[in-house]
Amino acid sequence: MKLNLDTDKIARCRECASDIADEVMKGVERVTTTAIERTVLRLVGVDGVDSAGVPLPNVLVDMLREAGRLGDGAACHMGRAVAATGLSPQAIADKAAAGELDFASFDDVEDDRARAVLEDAIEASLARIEANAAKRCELIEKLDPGTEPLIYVIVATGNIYEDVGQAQSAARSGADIIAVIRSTAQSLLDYVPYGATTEGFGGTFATQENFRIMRKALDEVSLETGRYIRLVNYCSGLCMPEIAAMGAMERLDMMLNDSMYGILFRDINMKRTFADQHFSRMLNAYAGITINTGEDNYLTTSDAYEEAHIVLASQFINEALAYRSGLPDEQIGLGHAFEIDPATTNGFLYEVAQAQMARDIFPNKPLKYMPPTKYMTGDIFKGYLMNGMFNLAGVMTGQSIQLLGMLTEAVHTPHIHDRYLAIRNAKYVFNNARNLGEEITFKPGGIVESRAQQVLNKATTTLEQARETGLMAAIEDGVFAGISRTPDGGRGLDGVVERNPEYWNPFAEEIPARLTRGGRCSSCRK
Amino acid sequence: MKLNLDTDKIARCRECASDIADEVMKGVERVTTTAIERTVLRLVGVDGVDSAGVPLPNVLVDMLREAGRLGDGAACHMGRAVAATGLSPQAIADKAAAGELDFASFDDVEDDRARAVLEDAIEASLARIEANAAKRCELIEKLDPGTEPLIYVIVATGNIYEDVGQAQSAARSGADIIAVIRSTAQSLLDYVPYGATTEGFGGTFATQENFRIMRKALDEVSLETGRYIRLVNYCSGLCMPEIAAMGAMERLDMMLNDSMYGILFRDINMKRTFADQHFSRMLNAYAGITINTGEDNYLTTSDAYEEAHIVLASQFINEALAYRSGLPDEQIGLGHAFEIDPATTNGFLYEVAQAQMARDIFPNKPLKYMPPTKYMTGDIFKGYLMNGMFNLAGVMTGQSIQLLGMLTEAVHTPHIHDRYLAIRNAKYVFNNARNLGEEITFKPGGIVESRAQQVLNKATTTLEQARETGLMAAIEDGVFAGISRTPDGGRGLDGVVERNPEYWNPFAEEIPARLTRGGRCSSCRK
Amino acid sequence: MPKVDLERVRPYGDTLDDGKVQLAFSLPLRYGPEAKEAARQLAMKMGFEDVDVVSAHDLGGPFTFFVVYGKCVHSVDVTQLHIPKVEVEQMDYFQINDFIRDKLGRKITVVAACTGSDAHTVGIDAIINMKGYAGEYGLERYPWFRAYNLGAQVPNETLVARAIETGADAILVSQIVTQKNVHIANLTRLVDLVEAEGIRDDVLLICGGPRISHELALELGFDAGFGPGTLPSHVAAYIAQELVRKEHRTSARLTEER
Amino acid sequence: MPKVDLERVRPYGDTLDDGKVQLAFSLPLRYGPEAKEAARQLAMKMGFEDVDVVSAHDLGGPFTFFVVYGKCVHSVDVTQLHIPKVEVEQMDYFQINDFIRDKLGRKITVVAACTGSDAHTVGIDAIINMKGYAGEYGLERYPWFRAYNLGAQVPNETLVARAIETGADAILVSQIVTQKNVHIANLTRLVDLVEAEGIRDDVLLICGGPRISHELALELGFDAGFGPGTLPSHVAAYIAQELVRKEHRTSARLTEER
Ligand code: B12
Ligand code: B12
Ligand SMILES: Cc1ncc(COP(=O)(O)O)c(C=O)c1O
Ligand SMILES: Cc1ncc(COP(=O)(O)O)c(C=O)c1O
Repeated sequence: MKLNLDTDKIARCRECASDIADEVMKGVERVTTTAIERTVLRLVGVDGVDSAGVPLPNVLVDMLREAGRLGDGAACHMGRAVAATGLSPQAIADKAAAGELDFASFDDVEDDRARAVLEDAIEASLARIEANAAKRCELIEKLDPGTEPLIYVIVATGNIYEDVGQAQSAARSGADIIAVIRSTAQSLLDYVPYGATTEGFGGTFATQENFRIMRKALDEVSLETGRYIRLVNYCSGLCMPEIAAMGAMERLDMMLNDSMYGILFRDINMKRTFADQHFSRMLNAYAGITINTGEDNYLTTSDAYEEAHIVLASQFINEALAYRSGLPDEQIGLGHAFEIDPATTNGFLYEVAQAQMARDIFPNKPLKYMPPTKYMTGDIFKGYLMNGMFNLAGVMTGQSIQLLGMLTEAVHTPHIHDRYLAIRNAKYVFNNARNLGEEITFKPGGIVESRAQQVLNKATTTLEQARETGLMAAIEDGVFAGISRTPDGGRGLDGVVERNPEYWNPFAEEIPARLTRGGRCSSCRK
Repeated sequence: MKLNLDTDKIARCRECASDIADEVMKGVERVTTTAIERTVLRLVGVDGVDSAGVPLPNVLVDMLREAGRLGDGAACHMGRAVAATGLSPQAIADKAAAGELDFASFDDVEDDRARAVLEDAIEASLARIEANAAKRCELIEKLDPGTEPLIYVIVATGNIYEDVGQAQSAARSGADIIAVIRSTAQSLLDYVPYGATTEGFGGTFATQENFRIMRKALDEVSLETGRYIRLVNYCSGLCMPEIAAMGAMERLDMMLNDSMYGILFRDINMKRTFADQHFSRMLNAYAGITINTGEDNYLTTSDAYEEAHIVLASQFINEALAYRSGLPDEQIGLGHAFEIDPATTNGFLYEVAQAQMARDIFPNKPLKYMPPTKYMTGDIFKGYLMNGMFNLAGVMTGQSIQLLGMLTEAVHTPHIHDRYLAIRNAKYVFNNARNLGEEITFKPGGIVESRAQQVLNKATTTLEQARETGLMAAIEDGVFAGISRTPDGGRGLDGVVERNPEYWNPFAEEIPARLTRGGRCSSCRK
Repeated sequence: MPKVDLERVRPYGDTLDDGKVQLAFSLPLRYGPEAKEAARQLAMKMGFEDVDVVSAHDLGGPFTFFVVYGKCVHSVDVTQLHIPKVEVEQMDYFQINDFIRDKLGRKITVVAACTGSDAHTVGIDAIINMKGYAGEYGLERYPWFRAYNLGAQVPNETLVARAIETGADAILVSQIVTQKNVHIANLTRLVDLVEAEGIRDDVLLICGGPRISHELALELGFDAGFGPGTLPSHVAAYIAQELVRKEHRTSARLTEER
Repeated sequence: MPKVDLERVRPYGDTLDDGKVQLAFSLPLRYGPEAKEAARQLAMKMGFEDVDVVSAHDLGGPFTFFVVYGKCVHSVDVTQLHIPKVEVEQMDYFQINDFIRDKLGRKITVVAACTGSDAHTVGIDAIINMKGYAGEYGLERYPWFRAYNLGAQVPNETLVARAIETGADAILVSQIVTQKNVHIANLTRLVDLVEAEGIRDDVLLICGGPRISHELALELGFDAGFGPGTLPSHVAAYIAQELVRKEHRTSARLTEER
């Protein structure tokens, strides 16, 4: 530990977060959601859209929900239908969408049979996910895995084909990780768009076909450059678990996935979010996908110096909840950000304190460090320098994943050379100050140490209070980013459904079991 | 001391440099130069040009040299002429230039009289210089003296009136120090151009009128901004002491003035240089002008990593020679630079080692830190960042004078906004990492410490060898920047004249005496 | 320095009228001398002389990035500039409230939102929320304002409905995301909607955001537009003064009609 | 990605043909809305649409600095580009020496200098000095070259005199300082001098420096020009090959004349 932090305080934070997570899990285990059930359908093989362009998983789940049957789990009804008709899940979906099939007519199929007939589909799906994880391991082993901090850049043209060109260019310039940013409104869509898309705003729609196109392009450029280029998307919003499933099927490597982001920043109902979050993380865990949590968002909305402890508190909560989905340390990419007003005297020292503190408290986690955005202006030169200071803080404090800042942050989504310049910036600073972190120690009781202690103290208080009130009440109280949300407010509450006693989600049963058996290759989890 | 340097080694270096300087001084004390004598004439009141545009000090000194009379000192002959004619020195110069006066005709004036009649002129000149120094003190005391590292930028339009606009803009943006860069060939001119000039290349001619114009402009903006803005020029080349005198008369605050720069980088004869250097530094000392030595130049020609010890060796020599001219610590701005190839792994650590070493070894000197120039390219964005890393090293290691790098270093002399951007860069980094230096310690035996030790060791060896051979031989051996110069080679040797036994230089006599009496106000020497 | 000719103002590097400009752009061409020459020619087409491609970078694949310097031959006649500015006399929090009390004699109602798919609330919050921005209070804090902040990703329809419901004097819209000009489309739709609802004359339509200028706002059919750096008091003063002006116009017309 | 139309290549930001370009420049105008509008108008004159003045900075006094983005309407036809390139087949140190021995059969003499008031020797040293540059030996090291490096601030007269004295095959001039185009004036004077001395046909005239291009060199009357990143072998190969070509031409002419 480089900072002389109070280990008792750290333990206390973990304890609180653990209790908070247990409390959240009680709620999660009582319900399912439309998104979870759509995910189950996708995983047993349902894909495509109906004649109106509505994805079939939506069509089916809406049918079941309207019929008051969703509390059994979609798998249950799909199993019965398969058993009764002998058709494939996809064929059943097609028929149902065409109005040629009524799930009510299969109610007499026995549960055991309904489950048994889906076994192959379930196994195939899990095998595909495992194969992807294994393939990733293989490629990382064969190619260069990259040196930390890994260089992470975003592409966001809105057009998947332009994205490909930009992503390949970035990879050739030295990027290790490519995130395809989503179009502005997608998180509020209660379905996943279908097919290759070319019309997004501020980002490109997350669709399974787009995932496939980009994965292929990055595999190509991985072989060309001899480095495994990781692909990232956003596992958040009203379709959080579906995106997790799509990512698992198309070998994405990382997913933005936070336990509270949707609640706070997208006004998505908290019950919905907690349930979706839990199941999506299971899938991420199983697929060997590293999650990236979204603590940076607290700092773009509130003041980064004042709210630093909220970042830490949230990291503890994200950690506790991630463990409950079976995510190992190496897949929990806790987020934080370099967002203190650049006019702050000794602001750089405070940034270093925060980053080093995160490293000390979460030594085995692939910390994801987010760049300055809020105080970026049209002064691209100063912005470039701020990004350099951020890169310096990253390499000094041993961050794992460095999301590079763009000099044009305040102007537009990145142009092709903005990304190139950002990569040059990071490569220069990382190399030129490679071992600076090991070389220096901080003055005991100095500015850096004191700041970290102060933040830890405040986070402890926050977590203790949240344990007292429960997380939902804490959110309602506006503890996080000053935003207040109510348990029954926000979007997507109508998609939250009480589970029936006979509720069946084969994946939520099978994955945790396999994960604890250590079933999946884990040699290269990073 | 932040780096655990061997104090015996440091003492040994000082000892060697002191011996080296003593040896140099033996040569210096035997000669005078055309430049020194022109300076004396200027100081007793000779100014202006003849009908062909040749400065009168040149006209007179050339006359005396051709007549074989320069070894007496120009003051001697001027004194005789004044005594004999009752005219002012200026009137005598005018007459001599017009061919109406022959110095040979006053040979019978007695030395005592010759000296006595010049007393008023000498006193007036010294008083003017003292008044300037006092005025500087007064202004600094009244206004804000600035916070170290002081921000130093150059103007170099070639046109003194454009320079004024650029300098005032820079001051308003936060510059503390303005240097007016000289036109390319001026250092090789054996006279000082006259009047206001508008046609320089890569810089503006140093003339007394230009000094006056800029001083006035900076005084204006000092009052406007409430900060004392310092003015710098180049006291080097074939007119080194004349420029010192002009600077002293026009209240410049700093002068680039190095003991070996002209020899190595301008191929000026070494005897000439050492003599000129010594006298010019006396004037600087008396005028309260801080010299800036030119060790950065070793690194723009040779490799900055390999030749680091030459910088240190030269700093010791500059220090020893400066002391011999009566310069106090606070006026000895030793130079060094941030010029290691930015592609070097841990290059930033080596830069910090060098800068911290200089600070540790010369704790009371206003170190002048020069920016990256050699590895600057047309990539202005990377250049801007490199300048930021340089600024970080500067504030971290407590440098006194930070000459800001320009993002367009490889393209053109600074445009008005290049300078503005550079100042923003420095202000941001200095403030954002204000106390970083105090906050950290370097690992004992780590990269930074070891590097500093290695440089110190090599410098010790270099200085020991140079003491052995003498400095002239060392220069001939190419010890400094791999450039070899011979004692009788280079420009300006014809201006070196043996002193006669009755040689008289009233200023070289009076100034050291006054300096040791502590005659000059020194409250604000910085 | 020689005097600037205001009818022919040119870029300034280090000498009056030197025309020096820095450019940076990429071309969809593979790195090499051809790409460099293309960059040079392009700069010449823009009206640059002494074009200097000071750096060219291989972006990987068929893309090259350039940094270019040149001397611009164009100039601007600044004696002929027309700058649409929001017409407002600057007032502070207290002056504004007094002004509304004295001149209007009633509270002003505004509804505000970040509309469409845009979720960037920081800008509109800065103007509306109690805590305000850059040391100034937001409109919620003004005793003579009644402000409703509907938040992010609000459909235009919802916004207009709330305006009608509250009898709003002004609608304030924030648009931050501008990729593919989505803000233009969105703002235009709002104007259409307000007109369709027949309330155009009853409300002040105001938009804001980092890429919004007053000129653009006027073009789109808004009453005013506010760009980066806007303070709550700017907006409050404008609304108050404009409503008073409007009342004057209305009573003048009524008098005439009578 | 759609295919690039090589007859109409435009800048590329994130979408083919979006024309996106970044500009930065100052105007000699006091900071304020007028200056900003002037900047915008100027960019429009250069042929930019959707001009966005993303930042404006008060430089103190009557100067404002701008960062501007816009969409360039111009395009370049890259199928029609003509790029003057030094005609040379790349060879390494050994190949060059062998080539001279085999094809020319005598040592090549060159004199080199950084001329006029210019004291930047690093560039010419990189080409000439023993130790060379970027891992390559300089011409002094080549057994089949006899190279005289006269150093810095050499008057054109001295250089030409030394060329005559040594019977040089080539004169190499370095020019680094370019402010107010001092390099152009200086290089032009050298060409005049060489012609006046009547040795123009006897020597290759070669210049180099960071702002020198082959095209510029040809314009000024040189045989070749070398820019940034030049390696000693580039220059050596060119001189060797060009001298051989020259000999061929001469003997061909002589044969003809006979
Ligand atoms: C903070 C931020 C976020 C936060 C928003 C949090 C929140 N609750 O608002 C988070 C992290 C959630 C976010 C997300 C995204 N963002 Co964002 N974000 C920013 C950022 C960093 C700062 C914006 C900001 O808060 N500025 C501070 C405020 C005070 O300034 P302002 O908005 O200009 O407001 C002032 C004036 O304009 C004016 N004003 C503004 N509105 C109004 C309205 C009225 C009526 C009036 C009178 C005045 C007024 O007054 C304000 C005070 O002076 C900018 C980059 C930057 N540095 O500008 C990117 C930026 C705006 N985001 C961008 C994008 C693309 C996104 C995403 C779409 C990315 C993605 N695909 O996931 C998402 C999705 C958001 C969505 N659906 O809209 C782009 C937009 C690109 C473009 N030009 O189209 C930017 C420019 C970053 C980039 N370069 O890519 N973002
Ligand atoms: C090092 C340096 C110095 C050193 C020079 C040491 C020396 N012995 O050369 C010192 C510190 C002494 C110096 C001083 C000055 N410098 Co200076 N200097 C530089 C610097 C930092 C690097 C130049 C360099 O060495 N480049 C590396 C070499 C290898 O590259 P190159 O020269 O381009 O050479 C390559 C090619 O061009 C080509 N090439 C070059 N010549 C030739 C010749 C032939 C025949 C061929 C075939 C090829 C060839 O091959 C080389 C290898 O690839 C540049 C800024 C920069 N980063 O470029 C400023 C720079 C060149 N200097 C500049 C100026 C103004 C000066 C001064 C005039 C400032 C002043 N007023 O005091 C002084 C005076 C010097 C003078 N009288 O000329 C300006 C020139 C501005 C302009 N465009 O006009 C620059 C650009 C800095 C700036 N932005 O202000 N400088
Ligand atoms: C954790 C997390 N999820 C998702 C997103 C993307 O937001 P959305 O897709 O909801 O617009 C972000 C924002 O960058 C985030 O931090
Ligand atoms: C000490 C010193 N003197 C003088 C100069 C200026 O050189 P000159 O005036 O000789 O061209 C420099 C170079 O920057 C320098 O470092």
